[in-house]
Amino acid sequence: MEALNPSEQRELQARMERKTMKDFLTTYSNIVQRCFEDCISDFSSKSLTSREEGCLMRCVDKQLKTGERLAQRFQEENANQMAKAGQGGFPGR
Amino acid sequence: MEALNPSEQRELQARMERKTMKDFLTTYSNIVQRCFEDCISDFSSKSLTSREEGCLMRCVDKQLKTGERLAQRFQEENANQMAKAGQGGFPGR
Amino acid sequence: MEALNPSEQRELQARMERKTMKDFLTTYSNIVQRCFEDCISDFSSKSLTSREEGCLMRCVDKQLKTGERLAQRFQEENANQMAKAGQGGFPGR
Amino acid sequence: MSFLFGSGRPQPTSAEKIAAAEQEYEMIAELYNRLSSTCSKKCVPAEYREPDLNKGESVCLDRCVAKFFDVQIKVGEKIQQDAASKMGGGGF
Amino acid sequence: MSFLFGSGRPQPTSAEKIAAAEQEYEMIAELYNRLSSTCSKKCVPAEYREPDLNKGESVCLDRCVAKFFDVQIKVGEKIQQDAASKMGGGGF
Amino acid sequence: MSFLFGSGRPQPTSAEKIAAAEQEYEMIAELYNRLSSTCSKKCVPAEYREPDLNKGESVCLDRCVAKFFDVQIKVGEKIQQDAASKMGGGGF
Repeated sequence: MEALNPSEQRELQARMERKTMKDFLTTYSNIVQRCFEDCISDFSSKSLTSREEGCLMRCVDKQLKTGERLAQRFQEENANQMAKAGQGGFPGR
Repeated sequence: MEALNPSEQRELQARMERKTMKDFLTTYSNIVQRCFEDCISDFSSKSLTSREEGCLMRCVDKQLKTGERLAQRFQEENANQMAKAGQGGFPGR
Repeated sequence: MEALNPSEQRELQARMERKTMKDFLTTYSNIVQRCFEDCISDFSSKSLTSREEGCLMRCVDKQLKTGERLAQRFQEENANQMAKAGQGGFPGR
Repeated sequence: MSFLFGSGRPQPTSAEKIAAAEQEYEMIAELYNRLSSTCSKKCVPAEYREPDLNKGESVCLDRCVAKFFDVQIKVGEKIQQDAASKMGGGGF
Repeated sequence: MSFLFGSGRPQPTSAEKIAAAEQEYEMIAELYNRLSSTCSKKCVPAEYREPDLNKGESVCLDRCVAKFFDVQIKVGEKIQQDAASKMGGGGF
Repeated sequence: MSFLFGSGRPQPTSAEKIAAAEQEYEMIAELYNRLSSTCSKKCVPAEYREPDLNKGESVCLDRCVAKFFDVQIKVGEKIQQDAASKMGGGGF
């Protein structure tokens, strides 16, 4: 890819920030949806039971830790691939 | 959030209209997909059986009513949250 | 719909090309995800077993053929609908 | 929908015309994506003993496409009727 | 988040203000879409013997909406707390 | 893919260069999103007895990431081979 000059980098930066904000919201929504689906199943009342609330808190913790671990491994693997691509070539790029 | 001036409001309005159109199409596609998945399972012929067609019509009705009810409750709850946020503060905003 | 003049057609063309690229990437990701979900279930090691690899190759083949067949039928049906719409009118348009 | 605006309406701008053409494309792409994921789940089972579509799977896909279009049209008609009867009838 | 920038910050441009309003809309639309698909799966079973929502389904939907808002808020609070304790506390 | 156009091709404009960088980002984000939803479903069961990942879940996630990259590459290679054999070979 061609190098970007400073003004192009600023424009790219601005777009990336909007995307990062959107990605954060998607992550948040994914956790809400997954933990709701996995923990909430009692609709005999409109308030959360203490059992549901316990499940929810553990679920959020676990999903956050899952996300951290996945992101770390992903970055490592991606860096590996990039390094290999420098020598050999990465299909799909 | 800062108030928008009239020309900014017009621009926002135009964008919202495009989104509303897109949201409508998504709702329509969701109903088609959900009712197809729930009602169509006979692939011994390419025409709909009368049983499938009956299921389909009831499904569409039920999904539309579900959507109306959810939208109404959603607006009420959202208004509640906004009111509370005015006093206390709504996490995630 | 109003006819587009040449410069409008060029602009539309450019946008369509970006979408086509995106559609291709989505198709690719769909195949990766579907075949991973269907073929990979052994996490006792980080390398693919030969059984998984066999399943994967057959899965990719089958998904590609499925895509080709669906695209062909889709185009035929869509052309049919367009022809009917010329006479009668296609709901949702 | 030009009848909604009458003949006094100004010509659409270039941006509007391109947006309309784009939207047409997006509707068709959306239809294809939904159909594609639904029919491949309905007709292609998750075991992969062979790389080819067998006869049964192929025929199932063909019929699934035909049925999906049918369903899409029937659902569209029903939604329009419901909307029309709500606007016109006034209900009770 | 204006406290992050202090009072010396220039006025937001039109484009920034419109983008902020749009994002507000998108957050609410996203919440609605997630809630809608989740609650309709939880409360409306896949058999369609009748075109109307019965009493049980209706009440289930109402409660599901209330619970979804609750969950959304609780999850938001928890994520903020965790982020705050990480920044401030230095672990353990 | 500059070899397709030869050396007479004009320099890419700023908009083109930014679009290319954006697309690179989107490809990686797409890969991460798919991997993330797939691996968390495969490795983290829907019961939440404890807030921490246990040893088995952690190791499963690590291996799942490695396998997902592997699969992504293998599928990419296969699709390219198939496309190449179709263009070059003329079938059979």
